[in-house]
Amino acid sequence: MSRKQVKGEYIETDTGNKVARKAILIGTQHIMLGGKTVIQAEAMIRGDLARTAQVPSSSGAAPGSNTAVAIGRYCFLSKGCCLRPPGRIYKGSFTYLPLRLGDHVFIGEGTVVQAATVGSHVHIGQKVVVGEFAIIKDYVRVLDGSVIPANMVIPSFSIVAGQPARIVGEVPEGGHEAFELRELYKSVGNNPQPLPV
Amino acid sequence: MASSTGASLPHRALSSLRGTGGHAASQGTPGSPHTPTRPLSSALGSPSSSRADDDVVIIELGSRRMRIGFAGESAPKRTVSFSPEQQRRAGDFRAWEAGFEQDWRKRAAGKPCGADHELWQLDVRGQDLGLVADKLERELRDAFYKYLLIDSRPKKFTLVLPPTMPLPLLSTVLDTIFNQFQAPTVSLLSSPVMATMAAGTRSALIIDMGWHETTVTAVYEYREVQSWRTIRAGKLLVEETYDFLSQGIQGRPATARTERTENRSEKDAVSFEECEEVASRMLWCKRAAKEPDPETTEGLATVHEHEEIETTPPAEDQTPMAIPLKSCKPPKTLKIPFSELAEPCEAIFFETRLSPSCFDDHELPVHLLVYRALLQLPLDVRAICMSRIIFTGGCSNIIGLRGRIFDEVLLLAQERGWDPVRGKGVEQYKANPKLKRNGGRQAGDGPMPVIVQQASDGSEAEANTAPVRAAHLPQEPDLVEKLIRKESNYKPPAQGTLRAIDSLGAWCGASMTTQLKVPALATVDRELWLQHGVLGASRPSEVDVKSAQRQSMGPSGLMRGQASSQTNNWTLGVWGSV
Amino acid sequence: MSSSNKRQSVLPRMPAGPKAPVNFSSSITIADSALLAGKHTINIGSESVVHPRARLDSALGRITIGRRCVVHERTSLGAAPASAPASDPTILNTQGGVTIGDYATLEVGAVVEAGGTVVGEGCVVGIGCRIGSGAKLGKHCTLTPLSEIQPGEEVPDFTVVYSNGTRRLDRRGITELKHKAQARQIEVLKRLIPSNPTKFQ
Amino acid sequence: MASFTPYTYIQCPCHDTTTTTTTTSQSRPAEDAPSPTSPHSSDDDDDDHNFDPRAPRSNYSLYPLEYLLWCDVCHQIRCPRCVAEELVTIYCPNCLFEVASSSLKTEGNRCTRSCFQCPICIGPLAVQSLESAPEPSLLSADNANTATTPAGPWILSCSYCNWNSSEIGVKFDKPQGIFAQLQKLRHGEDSHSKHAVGGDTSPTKTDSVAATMKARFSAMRSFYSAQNAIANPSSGLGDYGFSSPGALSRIMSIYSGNNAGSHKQKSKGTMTREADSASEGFRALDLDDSSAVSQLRRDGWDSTVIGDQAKSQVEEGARFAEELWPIPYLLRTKRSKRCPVCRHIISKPESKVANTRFRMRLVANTTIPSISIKPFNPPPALLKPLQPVQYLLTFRNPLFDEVKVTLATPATTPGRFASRVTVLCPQFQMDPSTESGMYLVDDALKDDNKDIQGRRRRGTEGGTHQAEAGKIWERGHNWVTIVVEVVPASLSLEAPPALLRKEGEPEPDLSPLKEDEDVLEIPMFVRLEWEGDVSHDQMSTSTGKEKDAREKKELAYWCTIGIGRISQE
Repeated sequence: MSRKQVKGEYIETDTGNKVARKAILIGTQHIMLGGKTVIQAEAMIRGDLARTAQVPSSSGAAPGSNTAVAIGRYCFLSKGCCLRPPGRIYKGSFTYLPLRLGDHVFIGEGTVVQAATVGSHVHIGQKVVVGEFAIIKDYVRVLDGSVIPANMVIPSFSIVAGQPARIVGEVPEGGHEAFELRELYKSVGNNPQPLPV
Repeated sequence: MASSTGASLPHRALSSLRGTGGHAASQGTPGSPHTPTRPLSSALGSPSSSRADDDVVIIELGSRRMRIGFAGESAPKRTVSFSPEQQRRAGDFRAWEAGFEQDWRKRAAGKPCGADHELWQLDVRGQDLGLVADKLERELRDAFYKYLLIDSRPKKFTLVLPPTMPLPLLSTVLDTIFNQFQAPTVSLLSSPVMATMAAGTRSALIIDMGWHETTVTAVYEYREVQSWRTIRAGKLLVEETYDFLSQGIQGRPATARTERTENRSEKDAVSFEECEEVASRMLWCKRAAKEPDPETTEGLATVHEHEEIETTPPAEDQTPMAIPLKSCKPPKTLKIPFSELAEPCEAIFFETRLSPSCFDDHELPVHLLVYRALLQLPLDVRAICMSRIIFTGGCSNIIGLRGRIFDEVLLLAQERGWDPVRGKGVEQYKANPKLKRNGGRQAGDGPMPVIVQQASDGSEAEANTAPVRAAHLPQEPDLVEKLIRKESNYKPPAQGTLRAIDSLGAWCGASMTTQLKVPALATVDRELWLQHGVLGASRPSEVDVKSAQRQSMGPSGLMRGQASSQTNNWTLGVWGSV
Repeated sequence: MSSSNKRQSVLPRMPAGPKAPVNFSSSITIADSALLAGKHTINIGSESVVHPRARLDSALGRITIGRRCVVHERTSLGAAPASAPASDPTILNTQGGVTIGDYATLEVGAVVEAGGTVVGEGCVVGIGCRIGSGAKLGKHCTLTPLSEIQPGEEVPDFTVVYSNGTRRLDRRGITELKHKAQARQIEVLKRLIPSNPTKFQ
Repeated sequence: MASFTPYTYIQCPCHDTTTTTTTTSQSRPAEDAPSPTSPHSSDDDDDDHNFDPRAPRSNYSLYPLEYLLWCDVCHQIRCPRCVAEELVTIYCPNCLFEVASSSLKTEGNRCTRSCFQCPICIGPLAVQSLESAPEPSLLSADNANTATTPAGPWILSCSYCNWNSSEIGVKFDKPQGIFAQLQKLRHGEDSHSKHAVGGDTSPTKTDSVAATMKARFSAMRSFYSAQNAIANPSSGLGDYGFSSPGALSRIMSIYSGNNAGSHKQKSKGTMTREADSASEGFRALDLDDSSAVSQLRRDGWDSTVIGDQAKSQVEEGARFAEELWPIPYLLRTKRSKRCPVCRHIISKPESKVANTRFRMRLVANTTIPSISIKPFNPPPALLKPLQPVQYLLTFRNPLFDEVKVTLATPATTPGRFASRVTVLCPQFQMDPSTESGMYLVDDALKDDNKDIQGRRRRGTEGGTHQAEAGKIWERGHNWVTIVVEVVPASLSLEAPPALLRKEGEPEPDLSPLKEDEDVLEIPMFVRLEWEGDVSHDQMSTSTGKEKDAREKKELAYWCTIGIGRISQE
């Protein structure tokens, strides 16, 4: 890793992903990045926990490809967060199922995500735990330190917090633009642009 | 399980009509087929807005709690308990931040204990009524959009209010509802009457153990006859619990509180929230020191059965109960003997240490207050009320409290009878052999003594007292009585014995009343209120008379009109007297 | 797809000093990138699984992991007690290591401090939990994510710690089923995680 | 605590009397109608109108910018308090099924399928078969169709706190329609049931009030209406003492026995009684709590219900943990919002539950400039009392028109601890935005470059580059940065220095520091003036139909700016 240090801390791919060299991607063949996604140092993705049992695509698997973690565009994985596919007993045998992130998903520092799906325009704060097979819809804000229990469904425009997490508020009409991560994407990388004032 | 499913077939059929299963029932909808109220309401309700009529919103308002729901439903949809967290700015989610619990001291700083948890203080002086309005509005909005799921189209409202509600507050509440929620009309009902209604009776003695005060209200034929108060209620209890706990934290035993109250210097040993939590969860109430002899009572048939089962009576039980406290620093788990957990109630509600003579009028122990209330009631009103005692209010949920109060009152009644005159003179008088018969009567059958001077103040009840007073003479056959007994519908009313009955609560009473289209005590009309709101608040009778007349023009108004005009004089007596 | 899957995940730097003495059952699965350190012995019972980046530090005492345990990534066993001076943890008087009972699961990022700390059989230590030095978890306890157990605390069997420390009893009585499920999960993990015990021996 | 993020709250004019606008006079919301004051009048009362963000009432009128809406027609800010809402869609937040608004009446405000919350921890409950392992990971999120798992009996179980419904002895014989089954268990044969049935169909329960309330209610209601029918049917509840003719005639019939015979019909009609049997909802109060006492002794603290648990229950009155029932999910709504004055829709979401788009969404931050706050030089965690600090306020103009901004702040912040505030440049122009809401990426880049230059310049000249009064600090293509200087007050609780106190201020109370009293908040009155297109609406009185006309527009409001915490020594 030392040999590449000269080229800055991020690897920038042709699809615009910015992956920190210190990021820990395991089983990369099972990880899909939509592009323009930032993965900061110490962020961990457990691609190796891929599906073993063959499940009908009804459970949301893209036919054929055995993707463990699929990430959309303009996602931001902060330092030390961890993405791992959820696992469960299915038809008598244990299997992991894919974890899917939409676009413009922010994941805070030290957060662990084991959800089934996370929609688009979702902000997950720091030190959050998203339980297995949770489903987070679009435009959801998860406040710091929340624990989203397994199997919880969070509808759109919710603000959730607490241990266990509950819906504590609604995202106001004027708050939608705040989920955009384009600016944030530009603000990191090997030649970062400062955030606009 | 099996039985319930088997028996539930008709219910299934019903639910199948409604698509998904048995909520029709679950929400106690007026539409459930068996109730004849449907045709009734449609007959009375204005044809156009029949659905709007069903949607009358019922609000029971207290200083700590607010119950909100629809008329005709068996339970409120939303019970609000006011708390400081609801007073934050929009978009302020600090309550969910880590470590929020810990620094409660900053939040509590510089405020009277629990002030943030109250909608109002009874003492309106120097109170920001605007703030009350704001709190109320926010809670109502929240309830409407999150719980009742109604939008901001105008709705009729029914307010259930304690009789002790100060007028400025009443006007504030009405202002809020009319201005913020465009209510066409707001009907006012008094909570004791509604509690009576919800017990299935027409008269009762309501013992409302609330937050600021414990009020005892005699209701006769759906009208408040008289009301008594004492400050021995929730607030005192929580403060007492605070002392109780802070003692425990400092390791000292729960000593007599006379000494304890001195060192209430530091106000932040335990948080108010936790005090209340402990008060509602762990406190209980001892039995009366000496048991009343059961046969004189009805409601108490089962009182004594558990004695044998228990190894040691709870009062002597010293086994320590663990109470984990988080808000004190460092967090610690108190071990308090079970028996001591009864102390706060003992101290607050009964205060058996002190002699009855040394209490001020506003701080009478509850049992004395109840007894005195009964004593001051007109004879027949008492006879009816004493066998219809209803406990309401948060504190009445404390384990054993209701039974204790009842027993204490019973004891008082047994040893004193219903003779307001006490002391040596009476003793000698009773001792006097010439008056043996009379005296024996007085001492003996408590409920029905002669009390001439009492009957004088029995207002409309005056008439009925005649036959009762005749009780001492040989009974002569009463045509009317016979005739009444012929009635198919007739059941002899229980009276003369102390009996506690159970009420569904003021909110349910109001829900029923409104659905049955019973005219409210007063119905305030929007237009009128907006015109002379303030004036109305200051001299309510005017506004209400007007509104009543306006009402009478509306559909089904005749009854309403006459009713409220009839009721005005005494209804507003309740709030007017404040 | 991006170059990110061409690159290999960097291996963590091995801690300085000699390898920790280990005593592995033949049937365990331990990821290549797990971190083992310390001078005391590290025992791992049969069929247990140690995920990547799990950190086992026996500096303060031996670490014993029972049968069919799952130690997820980023867990830290035998961590220096938070109260201990970072400079030299060993001077802390709480000697002793960590004992993990059979069928226990340590979720992502859980921390078990050294100092005679015991995690009972069948316990589930949730994500990001911290178990203080010398604390003792009874059998089949459940710590919901982000819970904390104070040092030296004793937690009775079947306790559930939830919502910032509130506690209750687990009345499900399904330990057998949980064990079965655990076994199934381990079967799968065996296949998924390339095991490399020799590296540590 | 130490980390403090600056914030801006805006007070909706619906609560403030100094709302000013020129387009239409009827721009005030229906509630507490403020007299519309002309800009001039508001001009001069800007300063002496002191709005205190710390006053407890302000919490109810202050909103972050994103919470505010905008009525194009009235040309006025609309806050959640001053909009009229209408239900668009009702759905269950758990299964996301839509509920017809018509069925609200019959089915209530909660999900009637199988969506429940845990009574212990309010986490979501999942249906699962008692045989299969209640291992949380066994269940997919939509539990209704886990057809693969073995047959019942079924229970609700919480994957978070491991509670399950068998703890209160509740099991189901089929995995669907849990709500109905639970209702049956809880309320017996609901409305049809007699009181007794309601009691004993829930075997585990003591015959508690909560368990039988519904049954009693309907029993009593039918009793009353029956009595009602017996009584003279014309007047609703004529004989319940409310309307006294009934009562009167009853008394008559009692005390004049002979002619009661003739009035047989009447007297019979008016003869009503009280409920006195369980079948009529009547119940004598069981005063014997000794069972509860002994339970309290036996099980102690942990067996009792936590306050929050009791509050989240559907029915009140639970005291011990086994009296807690699963909580059916509250339904949630999508709502459209109207301006209360002109009735125009200002926000309308798509009706489909899954669809997150809006048909109409007029938000205030497309009109009102956003204000972002940065300290001049990287600040200490806490502000030092009585040490001047400079802050950079950046206003970003979302409008397509050039906007003239006028700021006014009281010289000292209101409240017990008066900090001194100076806006170095209270008046400035903002260039138009090239595009509303989000601006183009390259634009942003341009900005950024500008910023960089700006910063570099600042960097080079360092302290020498002073903020001068009346001068804009920095400007971008649609934003302007100005400098505000504050002198934090000292939080010492002895009376503050006389010069920092305003005249006529009451003697300071020396009560301990209240929550957030150490936060330095600047109340700021903002007035915007710009030339805009005539708002094309029928109701606008003055400038009516003619298109592409420009008109002078003005908007003024109070906002409060949280700068930072003042250190307490």
